[in-house]
Parts: sequence; structure tokens; C-alpha cells
Amino acid sequence: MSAVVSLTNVEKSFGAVKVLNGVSFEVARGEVAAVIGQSGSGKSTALRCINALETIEGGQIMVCGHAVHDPKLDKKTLRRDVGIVFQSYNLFPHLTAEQNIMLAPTCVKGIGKAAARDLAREVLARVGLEAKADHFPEQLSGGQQQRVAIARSLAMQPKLMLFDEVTSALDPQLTGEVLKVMEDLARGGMTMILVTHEMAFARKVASKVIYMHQGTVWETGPGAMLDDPKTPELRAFVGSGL
Amino acid sequence: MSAVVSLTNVEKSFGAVKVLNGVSFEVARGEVAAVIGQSGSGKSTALRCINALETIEGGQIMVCGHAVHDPKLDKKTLRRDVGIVFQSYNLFPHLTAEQNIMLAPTCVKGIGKAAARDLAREVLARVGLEAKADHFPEQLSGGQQQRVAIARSLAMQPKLMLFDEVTSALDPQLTGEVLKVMEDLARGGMTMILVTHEMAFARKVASKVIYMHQGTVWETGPGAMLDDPKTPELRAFVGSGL
Amino acid sequence: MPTFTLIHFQFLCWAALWTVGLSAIAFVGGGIVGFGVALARISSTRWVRILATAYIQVVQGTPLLILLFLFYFGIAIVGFKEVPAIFAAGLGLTIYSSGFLAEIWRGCIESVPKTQWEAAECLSLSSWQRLTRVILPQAMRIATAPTVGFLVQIVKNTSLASVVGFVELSQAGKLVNNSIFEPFTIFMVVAAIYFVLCYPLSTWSRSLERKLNVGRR
Amino acid sequence: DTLDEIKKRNKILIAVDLGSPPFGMTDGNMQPIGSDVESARLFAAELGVPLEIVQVTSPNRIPFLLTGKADMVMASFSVTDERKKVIDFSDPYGVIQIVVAGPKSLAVKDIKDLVGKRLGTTRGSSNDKEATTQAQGAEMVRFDDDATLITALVSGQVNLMASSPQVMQAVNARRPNDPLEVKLVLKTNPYAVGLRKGDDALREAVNKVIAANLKNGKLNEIYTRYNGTSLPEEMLK
Amino acid sequence: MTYQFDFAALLPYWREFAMGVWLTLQLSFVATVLGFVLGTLCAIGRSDGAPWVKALVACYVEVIRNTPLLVQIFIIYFGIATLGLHVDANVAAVLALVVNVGAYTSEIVRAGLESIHKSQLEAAECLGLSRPQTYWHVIVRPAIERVYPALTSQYVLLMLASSITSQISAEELTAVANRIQSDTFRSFETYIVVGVLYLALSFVVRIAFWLFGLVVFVRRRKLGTAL
Ligand SMILES: Nc1ncnc2c1ncn2[C@@H]1O[C@H](COP(=O)(O)OP(=O)(O)OP(=O)(O)O)[C@@H](O)[C@H]1O
Ligand SMILES: Nc1ncnc2c1ncn2[C@@H]1O[C@H](COP(=O)(O)OP(=O)(O)OP(=O)(O)O)[C@@H](O)[C@H]1O
Ligand SMILES: [Mg+2]
Ligand SMILES: [Mg+2]
Repeated sequence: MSAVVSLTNVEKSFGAVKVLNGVSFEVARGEVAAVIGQSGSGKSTALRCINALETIEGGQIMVCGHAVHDPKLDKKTLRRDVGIVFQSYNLFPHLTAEQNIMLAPTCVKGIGKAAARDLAREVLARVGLEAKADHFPEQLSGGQQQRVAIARSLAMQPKLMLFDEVTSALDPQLTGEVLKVMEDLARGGMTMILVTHEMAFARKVASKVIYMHQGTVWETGPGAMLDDPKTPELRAFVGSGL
Repeated sequence: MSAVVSLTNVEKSFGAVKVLNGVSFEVARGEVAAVIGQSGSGKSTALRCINALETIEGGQIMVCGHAVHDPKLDKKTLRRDVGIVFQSYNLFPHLTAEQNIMLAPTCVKGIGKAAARDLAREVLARVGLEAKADHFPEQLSGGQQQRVAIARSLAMQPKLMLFDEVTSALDPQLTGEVLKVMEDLARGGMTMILVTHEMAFARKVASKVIYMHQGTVWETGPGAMLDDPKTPELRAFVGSGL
Repeated sequence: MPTFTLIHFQFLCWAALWTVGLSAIAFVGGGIVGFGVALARISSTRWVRILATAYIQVVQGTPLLILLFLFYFGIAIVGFKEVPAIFAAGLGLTIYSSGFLAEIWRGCIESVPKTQWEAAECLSLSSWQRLTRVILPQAMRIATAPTVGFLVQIVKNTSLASVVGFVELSQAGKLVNNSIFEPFTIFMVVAAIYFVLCYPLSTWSRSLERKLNVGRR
Repeated sequence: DTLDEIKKRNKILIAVDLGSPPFGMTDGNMQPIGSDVESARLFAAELGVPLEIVQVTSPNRIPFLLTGKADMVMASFSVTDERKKVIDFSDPYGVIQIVVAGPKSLAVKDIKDLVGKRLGTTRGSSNDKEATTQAQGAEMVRFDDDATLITALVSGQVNLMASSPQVMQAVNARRPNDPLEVKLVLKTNPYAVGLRKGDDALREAVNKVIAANLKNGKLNEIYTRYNGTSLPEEMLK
Repeated sequence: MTYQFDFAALLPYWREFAMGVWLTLQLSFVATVLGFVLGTLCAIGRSDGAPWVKALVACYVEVIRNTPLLVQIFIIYFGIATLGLHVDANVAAVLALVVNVGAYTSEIVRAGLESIHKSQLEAAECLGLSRPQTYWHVIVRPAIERVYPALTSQYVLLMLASSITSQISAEELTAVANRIQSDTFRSFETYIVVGVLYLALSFVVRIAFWLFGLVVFVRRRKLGTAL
């Protein structure tokens, strides 16, 4: 099976609220999956479950050969294979861009300082920020911070990248910068799952669109499905989203 | 003279920066004036000067018969006639919606508790929030908070209402709620000055549009002026604003 | 009839050195223990957390005077008679300051947003690495000002070490008073010495706080 | 036992309260002096071991003794039956009167005149107990040490004090223009060395020293030097 | 040497212990109320007073915060007497505690006052509230609500610190303990009992503050925000 990620009937509640109610989907190697849906439909939660940030109550999640639903899961090796980028960047404010990126390779992979620095420069170059290596997060614009966050994940050479509304905190111009980086990644063959509100981007870049509604996957299909929704819910959603 | 507000050559600096550089305009009774302009053009400052939150260095401001430029101005009576609502709501977090509204009538006008409560219910009803009287601000959505803030001003029965970008912190749906309340007020004959970025609203509701640019009034006219700008600056502004 | 002389003043100054020494012991010891307790306080294991909370509650809920007394003589009852006063006073003060420092530092650690823990976790840092490489450097900035502020409390509270026979500044003041009966002069001088010791610390703590707030804005 | 231990470590630890002049106090150079201090030196010399003075205060002298931080206590320690339940006493080596003292201007003829007066004393001392039981109707005001008591009397926070004549003299030394006088003698108490229960060998040794030095007058000489009066005749025999 | 514990020896003194606890509570209560008022006034004075008021308050706060309570107590107790006034020891004790805790309160409350955003003042001003009205309704109340946990801790410390007033003859819990232990010579037992009593008292104080907070800060109660 070439699926890098597969969710089968995943269930998750917060207290009495059932947030994921039998979610199933697959993402194959090199695929770019866009998860869309209304606020509160469980998109972020699904993403966090894939990365074992939340424990699930039912169903199965396989990610790059790791059984994430297994209580004996070794989270550390899972996370070497999976990179995640959040809406709020979550850069470490006390470290420069470069140090932010070097931290995990030196700590986790035991790479030497010099090699890690080279690596950091390289991924910074990929997101177009060579010049900002020595800046602290608060010296960077939102878009630049988000790109550093992406670079930080890339430095661990993950097999799968997760993006959770990485552009919603940004104004249109900064959004453009970040989307460009993501497009490059997609072209480079990276497997990606992204939660997004940018329908245009989803249409253009995603090889698969997953529409979530009330804690389940309501509709899946190629990017073109957005132009021809089958369910009234997706039709309403796409209509309002423009 | 039927002008409720008139500014004549108003000047105001912050330190070395001249923010208002000879601003003049008039607003007549029952008129709804929309002030538009780029960020930093002095819109908020002009509004704050009208309410004597800032002291001016030159020119004259007459508001409901009060000479605001006069250093001997009695601010308290001025503010009985003028209500202001800010972008950031500025509700008092430790008081319920109702208590927020009752505070000024009881403290300033010396109205009894029971009468003030009736008044509060009445203005809450006008903004469609009877049901939320006992909620604290943090229990309300942004749009609801903004409507409570409007109700709080209304409770003092002002002759003039000032609104400073009251919708910019809100998402489109919440914006709709607040704009509806403002439309109702306009229909009810309230004199209003509003700083806004909602061109559509300005077009629809305002009887007068005031375009500010670099600390002066660059163009004034009816709402229709937005469709046919005379100055290249306004043309650029309207073009970008869409 | 003796009066307040330079000899008395010197005596007080020597005693003030002990005040400083005791404070240093209490601070270093309390820092080490307090750090451990702070970590225990935010541990993911329930009973460790409960234990640490209980420890903090007991230490903060008992007057230092009583703590010192119980420690000094408690050690002797357990069988270590030759324990010098400095050790017992140091231990009592250590326990006392660890209770307070643990609580201060816990607050600082918890004020680092949870998303920082998550981000570090997603980079597959171990929990120790998360703590030392990501959380503590951020918490430390917040913690400096209240920690220095608490140092002032320690300096003043060493005055209670007199119950275990320690002659530090306050006790020295009483001794001098016993020989010359001039409480007003003596306690004013004692107060002035404490002020000289504490005021720079207070000022420092406040300037740190200001710097931090500016940084945040 | 303790006597062997003293010999073995070649040092005797004697607890003295340096906050109760003239028994224990410090001189102008902050060196310990007083009748208890000198008596302690005498005892150490007689026992043939060097002396180490352990400074105590009246609230903590018992714990010091009981936990072995001192071998014995010499702190004008009045002998009472209650105290005998917890510690042992040697034979007395001095006496201490419990008196009520006050300024000349205040007329006090007998115990009933104390009613309604503020009577200061040191908390938990035998003075405290004696005054509390005898002077019914007086308002008792208690302090932790003599120095604070004296300061309170001098500054007018109390009208009278229940204390020893020795403390009164210390006050008068500070204020020669308005001297205090003894109004009433409540009791005369012998005081002795405090020892841990069961330290019989040490007590025997101490008793021997006391008997010898009472006879040869050395203890009386020390007492007289600091207290201004001689020990009572019957003790010197 | 093994020490034989005998807590039964303390039983006859339960009435004294109770009296000590009672006086400790009284001292702490009065000092808390007065210290709070003094501290709040000082905080207002320091953040919004005339320059000389600011300087005066700053001086007071610095001196008190950088010298031990014990020394302050002595200076106040004997200082008053030197002026020729006689005050009861309990009054002097309360006075010293008030002066002490007032300084700490003023710093805590000031932090609360400064945390109230300027826009809140403007909103009140625009509604026509007078300055005192603004202070009371919009600044002081929410400020105190915000720093309430810090105030609680400070007043628990105050209760514990009241033990020092035994030195000027206030017959509170520590004084009682010292008297009982020199009566019975049961020092360890006494101090253990007293330690436990103080611990219980500090819980009582915390609970009292918590209940008071529930009553006064309606919002916290309604929203279930922990105090
Ligand atoms: N830690 C949590 N505790 C309790 N409820 C939570 C928690 N996290 C999420 N929820 C709830 O779960 C539901 C789904 O949340 P989720 O964040 O997955 O939605 P989403 O689709 O990402 O929405 P958005 O587009 O707003 O980010 C929401 O109703 C939310 O309130
Ligand atoms: N309190 C102040 N101190 C110094 N400068 C100020 C102050 N308030 C405003 N300014 C400056 O005055 C200029 C005009 O500000 P103003 O807030 O009136 O603009 P605006 O038109 O309301 O802009 P926006 O659309 O961003 O709200 C800006 O350059 C601003 O930086
Ligand atoms: Mg989400
Ligand atoms: Mg503005």
C-alpha cells in the first residue's frame, strides 16, 4: 500500500463533545491533500491526531508505517517522519531563525554544530530567507516567521508535512510568500496535508480535497470537485467561502 | 445654523508630527457623515478632537453649541451630548452588559437603579440583545460586545454619535449585525459621524462622505462621490479599497 | 555608662556578614531544592504533583520561626547532636525559600505558552530537551525579577535565625541593646544596615521587571 | 555519660543567656561577662576542661540542653518543682529575688496597690509566674527578654516591673536622675545549674565544685562583684 | 539520647492555645482591613497623585519593604512611648502590621492599577463619569479583582508574620507557645502543635479570602474563573 497516511474510522471527543465522528481518508506518497470545512468541523483536531498530539478513542491511524493509535507508539520516531506547522508559527522567541532550525537536528539527530548550521542555511535558502538567519522571531514579519517555521520542520527531512491554516494570521501579501514556498514543496514531491481556507490555492495545488463537516469526511475528490460540489453542504460552503 | 458639528481649520500635532493640518467640515442635524481615508490620515484623531479627548492647537470646533476649542469647556456637559464607540469596544470587563449600560446613567445623571435598569433593557432591545443583559463581556461575541458598547452610548441619549472603525475587529457576519444597528440609528434620525473602511456601507447609509488625506479634508460630497472621484488620491483609494 | 560606639557598629557589621552568608546559603540551597519542587509541581505524574503541592502548602503555611526551631532541634532529636547552628539554620532557610521559589518558578514556567511545548514536542525533542532548550530559557527571563525580589525577603528573614542561637544582624542588635540599653539608636542602625543590603536588590529587581515589560511591548 | 563525653572531647559546653544582666551580658567590647559567665569559667577550670560558652535565650535554653547542644545551663535558672519534672538541678550557687520595682513617684505599699497597674515581666520566667499568681488584678505585660522589658519601663509602656533587683540596678545605672526602687519582694529563689535528667555523675562533680567554692568564697566574690550584695549567710556554710 | 514525646502534657493548656489563636486572628483581621485601605490609598496616590505624594509614598514603600518587620515593630512600639503616649501592645502591634502590610499592598495594587488599559479610562471619560467615579468603578475594582490572588498570599504571610508581635508583649499564638513551653519545658511538643495551628490558620485565611472573593467578584463566580 502506497498510502503514507491512512485514517480509518477515527473518533475523538473533548469531554462530552464528539469532535471526530468516524473520520477516514488516505493520502498517498507525493500527494497534496487540502482539508477544508467550516470552523469547528474538526480539521485541526484531525491533523493533531495524525501527529499524536491528541490520543484517539477509536479507529486506526497509520502514518509512514507507524501505528499512531497504538498506545505503545514511539512518538519520537513518528515525529522524525512528520513535520507540522501551525497557524501561530510557534517559533522559539529566545533563539534566532538559524538557532530555531538547528535545535532539533543537533538535539535529536546528534548532528554537529557546523553541519547543522549548513543545513539551516540550506533550508532557509529554500524558503528565501538566507539573509534573515541571525534575526530573532520578533524582528521578522508574520510571513517571514511562518516561513522560518516551515524551514524548521523541513530541516528534519520529514516524509510528511502537515500545515494547519498557516496563512490565516497573515495579510494577503504575506500569504502569497508562504503559499509560494508551499507550492515549491509540492512540486518537489513532498507529501503534504494542509488545512486551508484558501480555496484558490486548494484548487491549484491540491491533488486531493477533503471536505470535513460535523466531524466526518463529507466529500473527497480532486481539486476540481470544488467547482462541482455533490452535496448541498459543500455547495453552501464553497459559495460562502468566495 | 443647523450644523450639529462644525470644524474650522483644526490643527493638531503629536510632538513634531502634524496630524491634523487645517481640517474643516460640517455635519448637520440628522446627517450621517462617513469619514474615510488611508491609515494615518488623521481620521481617529479628528473624531477624538470632536469629543475633547485631544486638545487642539488651532482652529475651532463647535459641537451641539459647545465650543470645544475653548480651554474653559465643560467636558462633562459636552459628553452628555456626544456618544462615542471605539473599535476595541472598551466595555468594562467586571460588569454585565446591563451594568455596563446602567453605570453612566446612575453615576452621571443620578437616575435610580430601577429606572436605569429599565433604560438598559430598552437600549439593549434596540440593539437586539435583550437576552444577553446578564452576560459579562467575555461571554459575548465581538459583534455582541460592540452592540453593547453602542447601547451603552445610546443610554445617555446623546445628540451626536461618533463611531471609530467599529467593525474592523469583527468578521463579516458579526460586522453585518453591527452595521444593521447603525443603519437603524441612522433611520431613526440620529446625527452620526463614522470612521469606516466599509465603502459599501458608506455608500448606502452616509448622506455625506468626507475623504481625509494627509491631515486635511481632501474631498467631500454625497455617497455617490465614491463612484466618481474628482481627485486622483481618492480614485486610488477607492480603487484599492475594493 | 557605655554608649553606642564604633566597636558596637563594627560588631553589627560583622553580624551583617553572617546575614549575607546565611542569605547566600538559603538562596543557593533553596534554589536547588526549589527548582526540583517546581518541576515536581508541573510533573505529569499525579502523586508527584500532589506531593509537591503539599510540600509548598506546608512550607508556606508555617512561620519561619517555627520551621527553624523544629529543624534545629529536630535534627538533634533524630540523633545528630554535633550539627552546627549554621547547618541547621541553613537547612531551615533552604526549606523555607525552596517552598516560595518553587511556587514563583512554577508560575513562570507555566506562563510560557503551551504551544511552545507542543512545537518542541513536534520536533521530537525529549521532555528534558523541551524543558532545558525551549521552556526554561523563556521562563528564566520572566523569573529573574520576582526571584531577585524574593531574595530581599530572605535577607530580612535571616533575622529569625536567632532562635537557633545564631548571631546575625538582628540578634547582634539585641545583644548590643542588652549591654547599652539604647533600643532606638540601635534598631535604627540595624534597620539602616538592612536597608543598605536590601535596597539595591529591590531596585535591581524593579529595573529587571521594567526591562522585561519593555521587551514584551 | 556526659561527664565522660566532656573529658573525651576536652571541652565543656555551658549555655549562658547573655540577655539577662548582670548574670549574663556583654561588655563594651562585646565580650561576654556577668556572674554566670564568670561562674561558668570557674566551674570549667575546676573540672579541668576548656570552656565553650553557648549563647542561649530564655525561650530556647531548655531545647539546647535537652538536645545535647549544651552540657549544662547556667542562666540564673530558678529551681521549681515543675522544672524538676523535665530536667535536674545541681545544688544552688546563687539566689535571685523576685521584686516589684517602680519609680519613686508611684506609691505602692502592698500587693493590693498593684491593681489596675501595668506590670511588666519577662515571659515564662519565674518572675512571670510569681507575679501572675500574687498580683491579681494587675495588668500583666510580658516581653521576651530583660532588655525589652527595661526599655518598656523606661519609655513608659509599663508602670512597674516584676523582676530581680539586679535588673533594677541595671536600669538605674542608665537613668540616675529618676531611680527605681524596690516596692515589694515577692519571693527569694535559689538558682542552680540545669542538667539533663540522669546525668548524675556530672551533677555530683558540679555539686562538689559548688560546695568547695561556696566555702572558699570564690562564688560569693563573683556574686558580690556583679550584684552588689553578698550571698545569704546560710548558703556560705 | 532519645527524646520522649509527651503531647498529653499540653492538654491542660488548650484554653491558652485557643486564646492565642483568637488573638492572632483578631490582629490579622484588623491589620488586613486597615492595611488594605492604607495600601490602596497609597497605590492610588503613587500612580495618580501630586509629585510630593508620589515621592512620599515611594519613600514609605521602599523603607518598609527593605527592613525587617521585627525592627519596625520595635521602632513603632518604643517610638510611640517616647512621644509620651501609652498605647496597648495590641494596638502597637496592629499599627506596625498595618504600616508593614500597607507597603506591600500598595505595590500589589499598583501593579493592578497599571494593568488597567488606558482605553478603559477614556471610555469612562466619554460617558461623562467624574474622576472619583472612574477610579472607583472602572479602575480600582477591576484592578483589585485582577491582583486578588497576590493579595491573598500577602495576607496569609501577614498572619504568619504576626507571630513577631509577641516580642512587644502581644499575647498571640507564639507568645502563648513561649509561655507554655517555659512552664512545661515541653518545647518540641509545643512548637509542633503551634506549627500545626499556624498551618490550619493559613488555610482558614485562604478559605476566608476565597469566600469573600466569591461574594465580591460576581464575574469570577459566574464565569467559574479560579481565584
Ligand atoms: N482542547 C480542546 N478542548 C475542548 N474542545 C476542543 C479542544 N480543541 C478543540 N475543541 C473543540 O473541537 C471542535 C473542533 O475543533 P477544531 O479545532 O478541530 O476545528 P477546526 O475545524 O480546526 O476549526 P477552525 O477552522 O476554527 O480552526 C470545536 O468545537 C472546538 O471547540
Ligand atoms: N497618541 C499619539 N501619539 C503620537 N502619535 C499619534 C498618536 N495618536 C496618533 N498618532 C499619529 O497620528 C497619525 C494619525 O493617526 P490616526 O489614528 O488619527 O489615523 P487614522 O486615520 O485613524 O488611521 P487608522 O485608519 O490606522 O486608524 C498617525 O501617524 C499616528 O501615528
Ligand atoms: Mg483549526
Ligand atoms: Mg484610526
